[in-house]
Amino acid sequence: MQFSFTTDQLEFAAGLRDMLEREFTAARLRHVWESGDAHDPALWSRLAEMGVLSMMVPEADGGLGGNFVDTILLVEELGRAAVPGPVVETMALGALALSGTKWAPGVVDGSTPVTAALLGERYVPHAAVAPLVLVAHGGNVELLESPIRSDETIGGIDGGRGLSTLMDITGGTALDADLAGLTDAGALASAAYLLGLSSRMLAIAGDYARDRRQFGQPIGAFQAVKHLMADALLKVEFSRPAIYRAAWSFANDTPDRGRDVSMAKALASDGAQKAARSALQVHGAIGYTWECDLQLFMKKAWALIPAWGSAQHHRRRVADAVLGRR
Amino acid sequence: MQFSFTTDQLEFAAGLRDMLEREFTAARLRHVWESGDAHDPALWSRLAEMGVLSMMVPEADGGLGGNFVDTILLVEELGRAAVPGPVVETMALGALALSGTKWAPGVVDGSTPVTAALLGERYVPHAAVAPLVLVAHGGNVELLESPIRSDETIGGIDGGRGLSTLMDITGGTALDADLAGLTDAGALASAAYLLGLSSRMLAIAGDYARDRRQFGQPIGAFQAVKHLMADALLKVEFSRPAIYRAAWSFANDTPDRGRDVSMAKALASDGAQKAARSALQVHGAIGYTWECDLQLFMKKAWALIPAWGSAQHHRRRVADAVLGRR
Amino acid sequence: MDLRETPEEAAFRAEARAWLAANVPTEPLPSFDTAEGFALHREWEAKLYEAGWSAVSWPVEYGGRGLDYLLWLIFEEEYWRSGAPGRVSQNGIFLLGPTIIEVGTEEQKARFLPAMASSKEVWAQAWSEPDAGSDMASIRSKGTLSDDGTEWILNGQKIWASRAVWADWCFGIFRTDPESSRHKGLTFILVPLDTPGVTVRPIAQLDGDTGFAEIFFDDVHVPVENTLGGVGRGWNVAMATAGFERGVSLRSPARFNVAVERLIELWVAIGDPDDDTMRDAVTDLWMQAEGYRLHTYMTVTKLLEGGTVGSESSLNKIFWSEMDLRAHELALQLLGPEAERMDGPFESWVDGFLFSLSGPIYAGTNEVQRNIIADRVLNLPRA
Amino acid sequence: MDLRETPEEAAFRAEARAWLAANVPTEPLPSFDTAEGFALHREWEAKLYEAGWSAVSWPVEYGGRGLDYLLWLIFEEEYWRSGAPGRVSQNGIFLLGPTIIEVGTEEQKARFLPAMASSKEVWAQAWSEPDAGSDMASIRSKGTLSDDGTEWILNGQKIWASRAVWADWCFGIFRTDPESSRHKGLTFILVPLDTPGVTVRPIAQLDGDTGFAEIFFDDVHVPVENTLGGVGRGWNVAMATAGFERGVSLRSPARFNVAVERLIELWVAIGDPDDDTMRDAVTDLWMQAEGYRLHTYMTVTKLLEGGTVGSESSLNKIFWSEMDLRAHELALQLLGPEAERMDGPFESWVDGFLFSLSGPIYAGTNEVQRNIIADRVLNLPRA
Repeated sequence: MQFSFTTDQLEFAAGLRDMLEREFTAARLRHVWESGDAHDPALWSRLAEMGVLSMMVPEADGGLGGNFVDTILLVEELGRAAVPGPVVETMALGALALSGTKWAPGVVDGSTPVTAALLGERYVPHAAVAPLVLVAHGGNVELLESPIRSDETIGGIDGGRGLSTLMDITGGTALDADLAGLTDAGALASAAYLLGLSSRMLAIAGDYARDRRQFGQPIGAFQAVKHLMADALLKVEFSRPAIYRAAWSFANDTPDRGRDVSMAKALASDGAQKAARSALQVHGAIGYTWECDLQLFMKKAWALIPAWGSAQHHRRRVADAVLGRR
Repeated sequence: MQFSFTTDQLEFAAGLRDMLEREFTAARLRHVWESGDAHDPALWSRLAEMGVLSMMVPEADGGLGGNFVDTILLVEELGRAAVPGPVVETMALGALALSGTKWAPGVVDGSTPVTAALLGERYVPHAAVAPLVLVAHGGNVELLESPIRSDETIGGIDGGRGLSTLMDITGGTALDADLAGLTDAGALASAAYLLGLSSRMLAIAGDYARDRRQFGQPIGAFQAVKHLMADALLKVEFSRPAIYRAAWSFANDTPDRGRDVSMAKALASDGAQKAARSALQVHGAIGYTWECDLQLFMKKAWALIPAWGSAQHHRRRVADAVLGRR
Repeated sequence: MDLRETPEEAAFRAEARAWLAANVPTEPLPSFDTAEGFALHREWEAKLYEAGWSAVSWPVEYGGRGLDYLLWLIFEEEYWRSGAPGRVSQNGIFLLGPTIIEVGTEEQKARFLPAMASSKEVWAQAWSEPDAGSDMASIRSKGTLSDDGTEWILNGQKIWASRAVWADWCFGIFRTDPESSRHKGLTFILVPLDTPGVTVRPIAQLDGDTGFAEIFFDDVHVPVENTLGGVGRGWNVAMATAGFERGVSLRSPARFNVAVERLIELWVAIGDPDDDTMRDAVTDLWMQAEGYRLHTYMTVTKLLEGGTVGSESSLNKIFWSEMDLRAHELALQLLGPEAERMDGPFESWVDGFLFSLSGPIYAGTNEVQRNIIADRVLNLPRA
Repeated sequence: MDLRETPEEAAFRAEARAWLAANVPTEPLPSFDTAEGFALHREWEAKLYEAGWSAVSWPVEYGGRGLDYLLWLIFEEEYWRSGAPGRVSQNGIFLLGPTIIEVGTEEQKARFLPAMASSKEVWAQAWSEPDAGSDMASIRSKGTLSDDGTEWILNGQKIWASRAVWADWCFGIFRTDPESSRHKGLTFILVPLDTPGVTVRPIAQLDGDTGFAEIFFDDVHVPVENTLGGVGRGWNVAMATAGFERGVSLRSPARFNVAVERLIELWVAIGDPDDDTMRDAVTDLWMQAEGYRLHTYMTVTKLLEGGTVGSESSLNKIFWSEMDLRAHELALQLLGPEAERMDGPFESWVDGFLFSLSGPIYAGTNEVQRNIIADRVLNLPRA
């Protein structure tokens, strides 16, 4: 029993964090949003180059051959930076579903981002920038190449997700992939991404609380602010081990994988909801503005909280596992 | 539309509060608890003398002929003082069920306290001190005189409720009384009593927070204490109008009586739970002791919160009325 | 206590309902935080005014109907139930108007109230400053009397001024005694936004709309007649306004009753009727909205019987803002991934969610309100 | 990361489980806050000690098994799952013991640890004073060195001393530098409760039991050898103890996992299995207990890999105390009016509810813990 990461895993994640802090500032993120692209191709290449995108791609396909434990901290770091585009879909689902196919190299080199619509979504995120879309058909997984999108523009709350409606999801190529495994991968990667977002939102709120003064002192010196943030931190920090454990259960395909993934996503969603709410309240009116960076992270969280199954959906799945089905 | 009490109603309640503050101190309440009597006959006579017990008894029976609006503030005051014995049962249920019978005068003069076991309760409160017990039989209300109690001592959390098990609930006298009306009366009077208890618990906590010093200032000057108490007050104060409104609905037998009574009891129970929890936390360890008066009020609240239907029971009854039955 | 509607009240309700049914726009207007929407809302308010519904509780001579607050509550119920547009005139009619009626001169009443009621003049509020948010007493914007004593010369900066982008006037407090500090030496002044030296910089909100703005004052001259409630009495006048705002007029109960009804409809339309958890949550919200309605009726009865609304009005503000946020969180929970879309069929819920997030912040953060409750209602010691 | 049990761990678990199954009393013991219950618990602890299960993480020479904390967690899981009695030795074995192991002299280890492990000597804690509760640094109980420098002469009063009514020894901090204030000049001293001048006054709790006491010190002489960790270093020693307490040892996860399992059994026995609201609430609690277990395994792995437990241990204390209270509130909700009875078939839930109410208070109130998290984990400015 050993519940920790290897030095290699930690160092890879730290390296990614350093790169993102230096190169992918909130200003650059804002630019991606305001440009309407919902994607940053240059960053995408950088992530490919570092091996981030190919961590879960088998070595035989030119990837790093890692498992979800190797990957989870990386997704968390991408969440901390609110990296736009289909990172969760490409790194987790694309890597798993396309292994051994001719499309795997495009995941590795960053040339073909992958997105997914496996739950019957009405609006598909990232389909404008991802030439490959995983869809579900009668319980099987198929790949659409160059999907035809509706011309209608769909305004999503998160400027880094670019919603589209697919006009036709038939005619894809059948893949040898497990639908349940992929939806669990989507939920788990979202959970890790949300964990990163939550940490970032609390960090932004902490900076503001140290800086902003009212009544002659920094607002962070007031107990109301201290306790609000402490309670949010509590919720976020107790989701963390559940997310890491789910990565292990996924990597080892344990019988509890579904339960553990659902626990992770439920706690991560609730944690992010609380972190966003608390961070906004600490900011007051300034947090309610477009010009405050906090909004970029809150909106990403609000988009991901219901994605891949809401907290309630996953709570009920845990209930079925723990208490038996109703 | 006029949502206020008359001067007479307010003055009667103020007079009762004055009397209780002077004569029925927490020390006297503690004495009743510690004596094991769960009842204070001298106080009971005093309440009879003031007309408190007979407020809802018709004038024809020698009572004051008031309705539930006339009575609700009185019950609230009895709750504020945590008056022991079957006040709720006698004032609301006894007065209603026994009107026009030979037992009504005993309610008026205080000679025969009344208790009730209308919901199939396993342990009947006050049956040791009340010679008259209202019981339900096949949807009808019957009166047991001098009920036979089990010899077994039952330790209840509230030293002012004296739990017993009745050995035989058959052989009572059928009354011309509406079972649903009586159970609503029990729920509503409990709600008002709980409101009084909640106010008292917050008052006790406020006194302590003004008095107790830590870190060089009264603990009530700390935001953590301020906000804890403000949130509890909020919950209690927004239950208040619902309780008063339910009294009006009861007095006027409106079609919404059941819904309104249930709303009152649900909110009063939740308010008392929160007030008890917050008052205890403000006190810290001292609140956790037998010698601190707070315990007398908290325990009464914990006994009344589930009595006459829990918050959840009543919430579901409101749901049935508002959303339709499931 | 009599909770039945009187014949007079019932007749008034029927009259209001009939007029609204015949006149409320069938399509929702665009947000009043856009140029187009602002103009359309102003038009709607003019129509309301023409029919005498704009400010029913105001005296007749200033454009109202001289009705008591109970009838106002009834009107509000019918108004929100009819699906009528939000009130772009909110700052004026419900906040400043009652203050002018209370402390204004006769000239001020005649000059400002009818134009306010008809929305010929729409008002922005200008309370906060960059360094005076929760700590409002640290206001630094200055008002200096001109040498001839006829004008205020205003300098400084206000922020979070709602409606300021398209409004005509603003009201706020200025430090008119340069030697003063905190709550003293402040004066409540009314300023036309087209006065030379006034610059309005729109601030984009979360949703991109510009519902508030910064206002810069650079040697802005306004007549001393624009002083409301006396020189140096600005704090008291502002607190009276804010007290009334939080206590009764800012958020009349009906909009929450209606929001909960809409939530129930949404649940019936797309939710699982057998889900107890949602059922209990919706029921809790219904009880909260109903509790708030009852609480307001108690407060208004008290006012009508000669009582006053004190610091306990802070309770209201926390209550409705948290209730509103909770209602929208539940709606978003029902909508699931649909809630990600900002411009789809459920737009009003997503917009409403974003707006509800501002509730615990504006009109005094809920943290400040909890302090007020603790200090003035619970009498806890000041820090 | 490897979350499987190693063969060594599995074997240890099986061994513990087998011993407990054979030895745990079949009937629950009376509360250890009664004279009879205290004696019976002491007997039980002696039995545990004889079999080597009393303090498995301690070095072998002091009565432990020298096992790492992972194995200790496994033992705790088996211990609580077996329904074994609560540990009357808690203050000693999990709080003071590890501190002595860390900072004690060899003589102190040999003198105190085996007697503690065997519960020959049961320990009370004596931290708080009437004026030093949340504000523990304002301690006034004094320790004065005797003229010959061989003894401490103690005067003052401690309060909320758990187990003190029947315990043999207590530990606490005393102001040994009369010129000092706050955290300085304090010394950690061990005191036999039968020393002349010590008076223990039991304090009845909510449930009437005397789980804590006041301790009065009236010219109490103890040898200077009873100093733990150095004169004037009392605050640091106490904080190390408290940190370990909150971080790992005070509430190992298993008791909450077991409490949630019992709650599920209660629900199955008397609740409505189709009630989603209760189902969701129970599931939330299950996830909390599981989350706390996982969090502890992460912390312990970190310790085993050479890391330390810092202020983030304050997170634990808030988390488990609120979880425990919530579990008992739900149980009482299931029990309904049955919960009014203190001595009936559901007594353990009612007792447990009352005890759970103390969780957010003892070992540093949750308010103090939130301050610590804010100041030391979130690095917010001090007030």
